[in-house]
Amino acid sequence: MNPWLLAQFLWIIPAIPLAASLVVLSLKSSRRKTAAAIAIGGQVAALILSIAVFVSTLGAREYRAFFNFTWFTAGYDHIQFGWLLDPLTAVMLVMVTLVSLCIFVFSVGYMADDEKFTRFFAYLSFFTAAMLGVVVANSLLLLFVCWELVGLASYLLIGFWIEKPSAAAAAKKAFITTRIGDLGFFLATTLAALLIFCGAMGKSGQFPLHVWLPDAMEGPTPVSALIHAATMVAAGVFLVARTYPLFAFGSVHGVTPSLTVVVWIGVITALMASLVAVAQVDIKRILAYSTVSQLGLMMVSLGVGGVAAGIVHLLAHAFFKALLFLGSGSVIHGCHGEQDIRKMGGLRTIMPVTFFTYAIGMMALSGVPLFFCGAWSKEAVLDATHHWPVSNLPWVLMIMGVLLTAFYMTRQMIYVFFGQPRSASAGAHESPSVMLIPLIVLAGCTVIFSVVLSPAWPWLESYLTGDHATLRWGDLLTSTVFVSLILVGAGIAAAAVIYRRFGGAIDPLQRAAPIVFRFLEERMWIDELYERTVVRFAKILAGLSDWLDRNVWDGFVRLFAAAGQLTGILTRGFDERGINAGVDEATTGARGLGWSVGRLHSGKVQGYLGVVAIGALALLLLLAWLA
Amino acid sequence: MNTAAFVVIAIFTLLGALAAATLPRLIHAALSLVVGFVGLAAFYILLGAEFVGLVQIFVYVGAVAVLIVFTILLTRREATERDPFNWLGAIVALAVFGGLLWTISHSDFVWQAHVPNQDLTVRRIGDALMTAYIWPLLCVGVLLTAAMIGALILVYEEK
Amino acid sequence: MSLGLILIASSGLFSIGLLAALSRRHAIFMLIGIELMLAAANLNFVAFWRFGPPSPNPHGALFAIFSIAIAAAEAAVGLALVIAVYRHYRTTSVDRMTQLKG
Amino acid sequence: MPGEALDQIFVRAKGSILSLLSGAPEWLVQIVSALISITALLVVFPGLFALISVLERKILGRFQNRYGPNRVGPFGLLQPLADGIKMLIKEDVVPTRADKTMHFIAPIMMLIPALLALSVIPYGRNMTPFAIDAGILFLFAVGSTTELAVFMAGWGSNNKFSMLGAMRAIAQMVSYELPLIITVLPVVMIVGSLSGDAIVAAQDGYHFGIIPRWFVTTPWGATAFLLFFASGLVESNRTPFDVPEGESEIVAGHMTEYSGFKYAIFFMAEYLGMFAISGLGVTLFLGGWHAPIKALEIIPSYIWFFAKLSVLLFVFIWIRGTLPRTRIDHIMNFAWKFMLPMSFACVLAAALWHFQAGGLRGWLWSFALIAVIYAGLSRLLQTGRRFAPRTYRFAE
Repeated sequence: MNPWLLAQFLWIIPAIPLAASLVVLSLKSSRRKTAAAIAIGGQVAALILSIAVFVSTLGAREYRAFFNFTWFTAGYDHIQFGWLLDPLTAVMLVMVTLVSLCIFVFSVGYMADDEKFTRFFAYLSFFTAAMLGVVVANSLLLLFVCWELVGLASYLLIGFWIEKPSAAAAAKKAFITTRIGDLGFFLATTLAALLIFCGAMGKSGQFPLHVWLPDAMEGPTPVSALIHAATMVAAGVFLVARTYPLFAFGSVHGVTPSLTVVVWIGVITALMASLVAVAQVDIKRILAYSTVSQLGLMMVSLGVGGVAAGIVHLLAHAFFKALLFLGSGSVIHGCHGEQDIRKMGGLRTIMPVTFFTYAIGMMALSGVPLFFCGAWSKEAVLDATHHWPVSNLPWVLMIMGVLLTAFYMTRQMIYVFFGQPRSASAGAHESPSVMLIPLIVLAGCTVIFSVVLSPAWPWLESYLTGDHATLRWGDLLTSTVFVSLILVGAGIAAAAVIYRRFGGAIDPLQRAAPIVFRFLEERMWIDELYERTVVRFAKILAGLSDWLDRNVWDGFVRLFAAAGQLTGILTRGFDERGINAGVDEATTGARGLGWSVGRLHSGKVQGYLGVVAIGALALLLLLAWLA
Repeated sequence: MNTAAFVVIAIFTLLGALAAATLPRLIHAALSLVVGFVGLAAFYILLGAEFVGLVQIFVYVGAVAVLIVFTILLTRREATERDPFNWLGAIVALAVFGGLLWTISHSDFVWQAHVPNQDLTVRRIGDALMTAYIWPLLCVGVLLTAAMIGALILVYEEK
Repeated sequence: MSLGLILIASSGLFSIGLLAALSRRHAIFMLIGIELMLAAANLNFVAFWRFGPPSPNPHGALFAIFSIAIAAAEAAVGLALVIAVYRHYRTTSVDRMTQLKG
Repeated sequence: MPGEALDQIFVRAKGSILSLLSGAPEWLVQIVSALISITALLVVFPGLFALISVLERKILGRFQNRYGPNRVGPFGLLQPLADGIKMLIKEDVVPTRADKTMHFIAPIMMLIPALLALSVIPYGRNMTPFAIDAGILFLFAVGSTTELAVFMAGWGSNNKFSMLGAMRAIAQMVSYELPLIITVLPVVMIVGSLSGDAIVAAQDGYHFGIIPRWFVTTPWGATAFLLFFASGLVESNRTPFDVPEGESEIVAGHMTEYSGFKYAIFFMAEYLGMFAISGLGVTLFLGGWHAPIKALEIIPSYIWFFAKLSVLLFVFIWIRGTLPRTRIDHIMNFAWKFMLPMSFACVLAAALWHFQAGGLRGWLWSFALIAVIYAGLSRLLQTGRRFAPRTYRFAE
């Protein structure tokens, strides 16, 4: 099919979920089945279309088509909107639609007994629509619009259980933190790369702005899966990839200052997050931090020039992280909403399907080679980082990151699935099939992906970069394979050793090094830090403006009154010297004046109306006087 | 004759309006408002906009006044009590009136002898409404519907 | 009869409306005042149409018609509000409606 | 044409009177001609009122199998005279707690619109007292002011029965004003004018040479006419819609506290309103002063008009003699759930007719449309409780 024609109708893909969400929103909250049917139907349609697009892009190389139209003309500059279709877009489309389809199906089971069921699906569809919009957007402006929509949707979803104060707070936090980033992005639409990266940092929870991501776990688990696996967090990475030329502008063999910044931010994020993840006890928080670290990984890969590698890892990560989140969701569902992994355990036998799928996800995440896509993409990233001319430190640090990842994932596995059932997992049960099928599908994807990703036949990577993939078995044995193999093995082994005979009592690490553990458990006190600095500052600002407000409003009333009183006091002084008693009148008069001016600010409509009339009169006279 | 008619109508209208604004009892005020509106309609007819005048009577006397009266009935308790009068408002209103007078008297355009446009036939209004003003017409239709529904919802009390 | 006279009359009408809107406490009085002011504005429209430059469409008069329609809507909603408020506070004095709390 | 002299006799008379003061200033002539028309109206319609008042009593008497008034004068035709005298000399009672001014003004306010409304109806060829461009609109405009008069009567006499009656009256008048006006719309749409003369002129001629081109002969016209007549019954507070003065419940509604001449004025105003509505109906649907058959056009136009008018008035009386009083909430439901949609249906049908350029196809199309909508409405309004055991609601 003619690519340009195709590009012209690209908008349909985001439009479908949007329409679906609107329809669902207008439904009565009792029409649960209809709502789910419509939303999922929309997803299926979008998925089919995306696959069609993807397939049609397969043949050509350097496939690149876009469609622009002038939204409106302000003075002489036209505001252009448009859609862009290239391998990146196509892949992202398929990924987003597929993953969110799985999530939709999953949440049919997960949200089964929530009274705001329909609205939930409306929000989900809306979110997907916005995300797809980001993917297909051509101009930075449109991208920004969709970007903000994504932010809004995530706000709605995270705060879905708004009656939980923590949820509301988390929603606000996510919204504001990402806003801080988006501010940068918004400037970036006129300015340059680094500011764009601010936006990316916000959405992808990179180091200074990562705090919202773990808190976002207050949302329903499918939401966590959608936001933190597939879509929103990926948006940042996607953004950087999309605007990569801006970053790479004027590069000396692939190194520019901005890219360097990206790299270091990414590295810090990755390492810090994986450190923190070691000490968490909330199943979803662990996953969240792992997400953060993985995103850091992707950023690094982009920064060092391995764009394709980064994107590939993004896709892979999307699948297995969605899998993990849905798995955790299934676990939570099974444990009746319990999220503390210390209370679980022994679920291996109770919920076998969840266990196996989860295990696949875990191995993909921690990068066990050969059959799990995570491994290959991670290889690629590490490889790219290894060849970074600037310094080797990122590579080393990321190696540590990988080690830690393997470690904490194993820890989590042991906590949750092995050992004896503890308080929460005692009465656990396997989830309904409507929740299990998505898990299986995603697990399948994870495994299948490992084929198209393997360095032996780096099909996807070459598809993205636009050249043909060739089968080279030798590449299976790149240097990093062994390294990471060793690392992963080490990590898993360490965790296995440490937690081998763990009985749900105090965490061995904690016993070993309490201070450090506490430090990590408290997430390095970064939130507290912000609490002390940013928020405090904001509060002060608010207080200041409030104060100003009061004084601006009735400042001059007080002034009058004060003046009156002052005169009063003075004149009383005169009086007491027995000069003039009549001055009392003046003071009372002045006080009365102040009081009467104060009357202006009674909350009475008519008073205001009168003031308006007088003002209009004054304007009229002024006009007449000028003429 | 025109000017004489004008003076009569003006006095009629303004007296009605003044009564509407100052009478202590709400019900009397509402009814004298009707007088003012009738006077206004007479104004329109005098100005050759017969249709507008009739619409004025139709809408204001037939609909708005009845609405007001009904509201008075439904809020009976206070409708019968005397309403306080705030003289500050009178001063402001007087000031505004003075300002308007001053500006009108200083504008020479309004005092020139203009040749008046010929009277407005219903057909012309209809043509204008159906061609140049079709969108405003539709919008007003929508607005009225919305207002009606909104008013219903506001006063509806479910048993 | 010249434009000026009519304008004076309409300004008088407007001021009376303002008076009603400013100095009466009863919500319905305010509404009456607003209606009067609107009426004054309409009178101006018609007057300016009458003595203005000739044009194919009688814009002034049409404007008056539209504003009459809108005024009707406004009156309907306003009075509905008055009734609703009265049900809630048992008062129609704009001074005694002091809290937004339902 | 033959009867031309007889037809135009009144017009000629007026012309000759005006010709007396040729040379007088133009405004004087205007005023005089206006005065002439006014006097004519003031002579004819009160007279008609007197006549109808006695005829109604006689007809009702026949309906109820008894003689009507037959003592005063030949066949009791002077009965209204006697009534008038009685009313005049009766004591005029005004309640002490009443709002005197309003109590006084109300009947006048009642009478004026009725008279004004009568002044724009074409009674015959060139016989429209005040031929204004928007006559129909004028009629409705002044007609809509009667509600205020009713309210004044109710509030002024400071009596709960009066108040109740007034509220009922206003409520039903307001609700039936919509169908009344919307049923007029199709005619106005087809004719393309708001003036009575133009509307009558548009109904000149005959289909196939026999059936007169009155709008009532078209499906939409017939429907609109029926709806119009029903709404007219309500507007003039006649049975079966006379709940505002339902003596069995609220003594005499807003007229409870009125006696003597004021009451007479109310009475008269009511009848004049009835005349106005009927006259309007004749003008809009029954071809105004046109003769039903070509041969009968010798008979002067005004006679035709009054003939049709009196037929309508007879139907008014007939209905009063036949139908029982309706319940107020039933009246309201009927207005909003049936009358309004049906009148809109008439508008649609008229539009259809117009775009079919009249003729048989237009006839069929609009008939089909109205039939469909009517069927749909009656199906919708089927509450299903029709034959269910009746539930009585008692006042607490």
